Amino acid sequence: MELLGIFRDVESAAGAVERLVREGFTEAQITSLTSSPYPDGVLVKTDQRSWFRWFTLACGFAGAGAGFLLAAGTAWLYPVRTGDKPIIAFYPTGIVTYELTMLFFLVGTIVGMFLEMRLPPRGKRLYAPEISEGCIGIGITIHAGGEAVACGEGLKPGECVGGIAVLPADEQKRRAEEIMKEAGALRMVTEATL
Amino acid sequence: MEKMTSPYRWGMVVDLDRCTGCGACVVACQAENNVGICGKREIAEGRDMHWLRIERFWVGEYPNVRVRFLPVLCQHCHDAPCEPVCPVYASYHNPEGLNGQVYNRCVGTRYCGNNCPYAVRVFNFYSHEWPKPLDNQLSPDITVRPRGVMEKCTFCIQRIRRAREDAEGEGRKIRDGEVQPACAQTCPTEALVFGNLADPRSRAARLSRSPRGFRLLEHLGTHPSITYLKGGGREHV
Amino acid sequence: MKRRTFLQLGTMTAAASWLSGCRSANEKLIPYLTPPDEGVTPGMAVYYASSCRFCPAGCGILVRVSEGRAKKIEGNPAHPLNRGKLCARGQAVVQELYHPDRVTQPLKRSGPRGSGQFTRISWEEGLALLTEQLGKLQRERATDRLALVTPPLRGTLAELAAGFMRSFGSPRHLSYELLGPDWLRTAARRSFGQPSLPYYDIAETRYLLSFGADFVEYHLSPVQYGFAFGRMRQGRDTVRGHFTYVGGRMSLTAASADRWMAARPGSEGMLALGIARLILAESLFDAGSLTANGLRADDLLRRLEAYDLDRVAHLSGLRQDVIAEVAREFATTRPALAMAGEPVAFQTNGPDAVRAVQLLNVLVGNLNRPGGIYPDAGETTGPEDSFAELLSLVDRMLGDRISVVMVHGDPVHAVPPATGFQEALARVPFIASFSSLLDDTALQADLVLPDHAALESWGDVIPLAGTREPVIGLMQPVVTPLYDTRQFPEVLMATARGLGGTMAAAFPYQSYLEMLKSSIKKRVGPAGGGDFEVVWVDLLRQGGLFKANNGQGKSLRWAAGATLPDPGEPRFAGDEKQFPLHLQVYPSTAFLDGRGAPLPWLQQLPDPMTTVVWDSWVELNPETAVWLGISFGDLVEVTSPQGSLRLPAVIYPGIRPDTVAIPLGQGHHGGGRYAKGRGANPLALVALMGINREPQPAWNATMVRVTRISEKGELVTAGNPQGSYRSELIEI
Amino acid sequence: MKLSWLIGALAVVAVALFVVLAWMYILPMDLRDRSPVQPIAFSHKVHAGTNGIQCLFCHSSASKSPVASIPAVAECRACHLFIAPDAPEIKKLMGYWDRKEPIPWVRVYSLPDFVYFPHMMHVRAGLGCARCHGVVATMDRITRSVKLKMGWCLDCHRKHKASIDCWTCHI
Amino acid sequence: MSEISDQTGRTIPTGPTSSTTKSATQLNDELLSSLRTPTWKWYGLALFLGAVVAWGLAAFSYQMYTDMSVTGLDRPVMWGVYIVNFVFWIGLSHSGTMVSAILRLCQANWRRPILRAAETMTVFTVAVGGLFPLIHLGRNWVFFYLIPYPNQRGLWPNFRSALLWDATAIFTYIIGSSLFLYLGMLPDLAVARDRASGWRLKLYTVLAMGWRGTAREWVVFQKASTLMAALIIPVAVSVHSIVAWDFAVTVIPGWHSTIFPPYFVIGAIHSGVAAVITLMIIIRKAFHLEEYLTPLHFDNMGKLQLVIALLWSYAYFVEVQTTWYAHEPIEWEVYGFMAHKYTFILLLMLVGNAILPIICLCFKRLRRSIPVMLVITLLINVGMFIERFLIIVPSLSHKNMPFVWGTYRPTWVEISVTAGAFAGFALMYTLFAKTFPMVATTDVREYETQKRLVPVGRTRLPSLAGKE
Repeated sequence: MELLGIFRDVESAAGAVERLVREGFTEAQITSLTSSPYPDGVLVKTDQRSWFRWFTLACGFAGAGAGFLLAAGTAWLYPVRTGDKPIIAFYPTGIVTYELTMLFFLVGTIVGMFLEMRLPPRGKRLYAPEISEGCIGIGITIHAGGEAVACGEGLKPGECVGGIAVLPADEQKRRAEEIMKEAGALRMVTEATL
Repeated sequence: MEKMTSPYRWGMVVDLDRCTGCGACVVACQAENNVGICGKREIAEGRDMHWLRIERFWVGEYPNVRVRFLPVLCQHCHDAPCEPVCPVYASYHNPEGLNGQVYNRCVGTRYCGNNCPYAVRVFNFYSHEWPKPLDNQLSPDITVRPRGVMEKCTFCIQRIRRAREDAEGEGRKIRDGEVQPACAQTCPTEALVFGNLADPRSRAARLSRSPRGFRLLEHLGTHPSITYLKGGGREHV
Repeated sequence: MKRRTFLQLGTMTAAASWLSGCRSANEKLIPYLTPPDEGVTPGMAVYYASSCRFCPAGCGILVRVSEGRAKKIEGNPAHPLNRGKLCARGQAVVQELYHPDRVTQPLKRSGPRGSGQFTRISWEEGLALLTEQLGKLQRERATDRLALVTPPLRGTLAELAAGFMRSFGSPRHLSYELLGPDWLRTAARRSFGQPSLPYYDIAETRYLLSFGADFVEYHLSPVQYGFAFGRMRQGRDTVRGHFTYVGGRMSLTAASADRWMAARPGSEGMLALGIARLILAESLFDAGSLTANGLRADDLLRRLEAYDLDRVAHLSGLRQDVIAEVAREFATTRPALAMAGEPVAFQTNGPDAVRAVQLLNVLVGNLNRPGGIYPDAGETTGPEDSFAELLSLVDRMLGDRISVVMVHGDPVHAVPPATGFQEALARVPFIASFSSLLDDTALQADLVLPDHAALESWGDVIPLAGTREPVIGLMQPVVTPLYDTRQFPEVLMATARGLGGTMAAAFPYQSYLEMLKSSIKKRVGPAGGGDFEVVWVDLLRQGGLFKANNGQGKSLRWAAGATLPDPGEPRFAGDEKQFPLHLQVYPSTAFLDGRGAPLPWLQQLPDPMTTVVWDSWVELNPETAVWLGISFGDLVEVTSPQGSLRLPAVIYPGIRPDTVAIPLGQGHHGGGRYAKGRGANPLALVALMGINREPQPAWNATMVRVTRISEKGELVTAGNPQGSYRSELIEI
Repeated sequence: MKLSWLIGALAVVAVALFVVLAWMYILPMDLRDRSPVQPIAFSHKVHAGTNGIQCLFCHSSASKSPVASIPAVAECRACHLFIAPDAPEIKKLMGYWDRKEPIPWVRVYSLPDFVYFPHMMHVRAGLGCARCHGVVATMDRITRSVKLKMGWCLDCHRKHKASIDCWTCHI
Repeated sequence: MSEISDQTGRTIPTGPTSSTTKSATQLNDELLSSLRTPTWKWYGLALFLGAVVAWGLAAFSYQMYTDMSVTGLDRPVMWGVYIVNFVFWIGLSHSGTMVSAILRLCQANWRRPILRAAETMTVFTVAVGGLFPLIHLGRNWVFFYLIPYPNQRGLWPNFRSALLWDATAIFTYIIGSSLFLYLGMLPDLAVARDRASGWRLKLYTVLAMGWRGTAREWVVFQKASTLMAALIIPVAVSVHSIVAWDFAVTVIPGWHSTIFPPYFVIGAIHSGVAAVITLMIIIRKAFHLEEYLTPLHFDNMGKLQLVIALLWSYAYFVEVQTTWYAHEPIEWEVYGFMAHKYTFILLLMLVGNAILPIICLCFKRLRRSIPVMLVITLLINVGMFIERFLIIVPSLSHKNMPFVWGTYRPTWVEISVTAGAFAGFALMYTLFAKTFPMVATTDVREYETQKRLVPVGRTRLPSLAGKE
């Protein structure tokens, strides 16, 4: 279950986040929807680590292989008899390998980025067009109620559930809505539109 | 040339002391190889199709003026600048040391033509026509090149091929002098000598070792298959 | 959708790859109706031996024929003259066969002369027209009103033509060719007592001194002499023959020389005598030779006193030390050989200048020696003064004493208008031409009876010169005739039959082939033995009759009582003030006197010296050009007392500043699409010399002036004019 | 909804790409009739199959010339003067002979003119005719059984260690 | 107008424009103004450009239908205006992406309004440039021989050829720069999506890929942007190095030169930066972005241009003086021929590329004058076109064999195709500008947010300093 509050400005949105956290929602449950980026911590704190660059690197290796195969492999598999001259050319293979490595790096970056962002999404999600006009959306993911409070050392923020999680989901939602309204939310979005 | 995979390495010797510049080779080449007939306009535009040309240079001033003739045809370089630049292998090196050109593969980038320091590659800017019945003269052994491809001297590969077929049929190698390109065949002064350079006893190989020998634009490191023998002219008997 | 439509609509890519590959889908495969001859394998070329009759040299050729089409002409290695080599012109002859503008059947003129309007007629009609004209002359008992104009003929064709004219009763057979070696024969007769042409053993000589003998381009037997020249240069292990060329213009031959002596036009003979005098004075001569030729050194020296170095240097415009050096080199290098050629001969002092050069050969003793000069073993017969015959024919034509002219060849283009030939020909009521192209002469003709192309013809070709053994080359048709044409001799025979009576009786042969065979049979003699048919096939296969050396009997010797050559100072047409420049007219390397102009390969062949293509030009020394304000490619007007021409200028460093030169060969009004309207014919400028005295074919004795017209010469050269001076960039 | 659009579009692109690639793979196209109707219903099945006439008997220059050659009309006639002279197709043949016309056979196997294919070298190498021409002895009307594509030639040349120098076949 | 320095030492203006902050909607309105319904002027322009493109296409079709003889090419000069165009366009493409990437990496804030214009330019100039090698083929219809793909011929292209390196590099570059453009545009597409309707909505919805702007998305996005920027720079350098290798790896006097790759790259950036400035001026005018593209931007770009002009002059000097010093006959012949035959355009090039920009761009007043900048940048590109011409044509005209020297003069066909290319680029640009946000809205707004000043002690500091 998700909930999205729309705020006019950063200050009120940040206030809402603060209150939500105080209420017992974890940072991992809260996200901000903005049309221009804010440094981490201005609104919410998120996990700054990302893995897509490993994916990029893997793609780069694949690209190097592809480039080498394209330049050297085809020449070797489909040789043109070139009068006692070497079939595979050294420098050109390097150049083609380089270019294809870069190509795969670039494509890998974009693909990896989208994979990590999980875009495009599989279903519809909460959104409000005002966000593009400078409004700030504060989204909160509400877990099914009754789960144990567990936010220990060995857990990643995503796995950690705040103290409020023991309450039933509806109750969580009500409270969150209330907090956001208090903080100055213009409206609440509960229906997935995007 | 690390290892020889062919018993032949074709080459030519051009004796500039014998060459009189008469032009017989030029016509022989054109006749043998279906080279297009270029009108005045085409040549005025610099689109002459001759595969073999005789360059004429004036040296000195009247009355001590001299003329140098230099027959220039494809040098069949062993490190040919035209070969690596062709993106489609239309220009390639043949196991017999020839610099090949495959017309139907050519896409017409003209890169080889630019990179040939000898400017012996000619491009079919026009689709050449042979008004009937002049087309009867076209040799069936060679493709009539379409427009948009590069063409050049092949050392009359069709003759070499036929000689090889004959020799293979008889289970022997091609004999020295058995095959000659049209230009060497017709040269009245025998200034052009063609032969197998891999056979050190062939006439061409012997002549190519002459102390008079030099290669055209040798400093470029193209290692041509054609050896020029210095022309006389200034020295006396 | 039909398949075919689909093919037409095919994508661009596919369509284009078809274009470059095969043009249509499922083309037809046409087999023979009957199996081809023995020895002919489909898909494999066959070589037929024949002979080239394009120029008088008469080389042996092999024609590659594939699927019934002549593909390429190569030299016949078995032929003693050219040994498998061939010149540019000879190889282009295949284009004469396949020329797109050939006359495909007899034509009758339907418009005014020169308009090119003709009606196609059948051979029956054509022959009937000719026979009717000739019959009329016979009936009117005016058989001498028939004239036959041909180039000099040799062999069976000469017999046939002579027989035809003799039996018809007309002595007016003119065998004229602009470049005919009449004067060489004349000179030989005056010096050696026999009119034979010389055979120069260039291959074995060590010092070659050529006075305008352009043996690389056209002189006597270019392929044979070219071959010999190669031998002379690099064919021997230790000796490299030296070559000095004397002439006002650096010809293609001169370009191969080690030394070029730009002697003033007309002074060559005097220069030769100057050299002779120096050799005599310094006792460098071959005493044995002088004795053998009945000459005495002191006597000679005394009589050549006038040609002292000072005067000769002044006359020729050369430096004394150079002349002396050449003289000493020539005399001290044995064997040494002196030759004389057309630019020397076509002067008012031509024959004597040629004799002066031959005297040099006598002095250094190289008559009948290896590396020297021999009498040619070929036929000695030939016109010695065809020019006089030409002028007399012109006279008769102008006097309306000629009613029918039969012309083979293209004299309208190749005879200088100064002789009045063209004008006179126009007065002749009936002209029959045998040209296979509508050349300048055929355009004037009333009737065109097209000859076969050379590769469709039978014939024998006797080389003009250049052998020590008599040689008869044979021509055989290598392809079936393309069109409804007939060979010239066949037409003559058919006409004779048509005229009946004694004429028909003069030719008892069914065909020219039969006559040719009987004539060859006579020449083979009993030596051939056995069945002549077998011998004949052998001869055809070989390319001709190449006899073993039996020309040893003949030799050259200074004739007793022969006068000493006395060239005297040359005379020139045109006032020197008004016309300050000498005009030299020379046969183009590609076209000769113009017969090569219809062939596109030759048009496209860059002139070796100027690299000009598809055009004619005038050559000017750079100095002269600066003086006249002319630059490369400008359109200039060349004016002589005879006329004027406009053509582009070529700056030519290898010509005397007081001389300009124009190549022959272009300026056709007809001759097919490739020759028509291209360039200019310099013969229009040439003046006739010696009108009051004995007229002379002194084609190089005209003076001209040159003026600049505009910069639009539309000159096209294969080589870059600036780059042609930059040989240092390629280090040659 | 938009995801399905995306997937649909991608699928279309993929299919188009595949078609284009497949088309490009086989370029240049050969759309000539594989089994054209001939002017005379000559049956190789009868001649080569039933009667067992050797290929080289009729296509005699295949062993000595680049082209295999088709027998001249006179050669066909020579046999058929005695064999089945009354059959309607033979009558047609005789008709050609009487009119002195060659028979306009339709080409089945043809290579573009930039390809040089010497029959004699292949016959000399002991390659059976059927290798390229199919089992002609079973065909009434000749059908082209192979595509005559460059890759196909190259494969065979590689397999048999024949020259794969470009100039072996092209010029 | 006062200025203060931010943390990274760059100056940021604190003029009147920045003190009053606009609302996001206002910003969006202004920055996305290009997406509004076109006016008749726009249609007129598009129609005109379309007509020129059609004319160019017609000229090309004519060339394909007849043969290459309709060009001015001949035996020694086998490459002409088409290849000049190729090098020119690929060169232009450089600054777009590269300038944008470098500035992004340096976090130069003034980059923000011009990013999109520059990146778009890259994509379209590469697209146009990449066409020229195909246009110039003698047999365009067998272009597929150049593509490495499995085929029935059993034959692959020759990777020894610099043209194949070109092909791979350009392919990489066009894909890379398109992705780079797309990546930068992703948040803007979301903004556009939220304000669009009809077909635009559908288009932007698909292209925005469901972007919502969550904090996590922004984190990944910014990392990806940085990584892309870092990766695209070596590609850009390699592309023009390879274009230079087309010439440098040959044996042609005047081409065979080791300085070529850096020289080409510098030249490319030179023309590219100039083109970016030209485009900035045009966009500024066309979309009324005077507030976002301030003289400051031109000042900064002018400084960049000045540095590159100096670099270019240095590279040119190095190239000429080494040739002059060695005085190799044929090389010197080529120079002599060029200076003699093409004196006027050579001088024009030197003035346009070096003298004029170096002199003018030293002065702040001139750098900030938009008409002056327009003239200078246009002249630079004229100069760079000439420079490419003077590299390609004279070298080929006077190659090693003096006997076959020649000349070259483009024909109407080549000129038409060139005109078509320019119009094609402009047309694509125009269409793109009407379809996609032409100014990096998000980036500008991010900066607007960052530069909001808050009072600290006696001064005012940006509310949000740049990250890191």
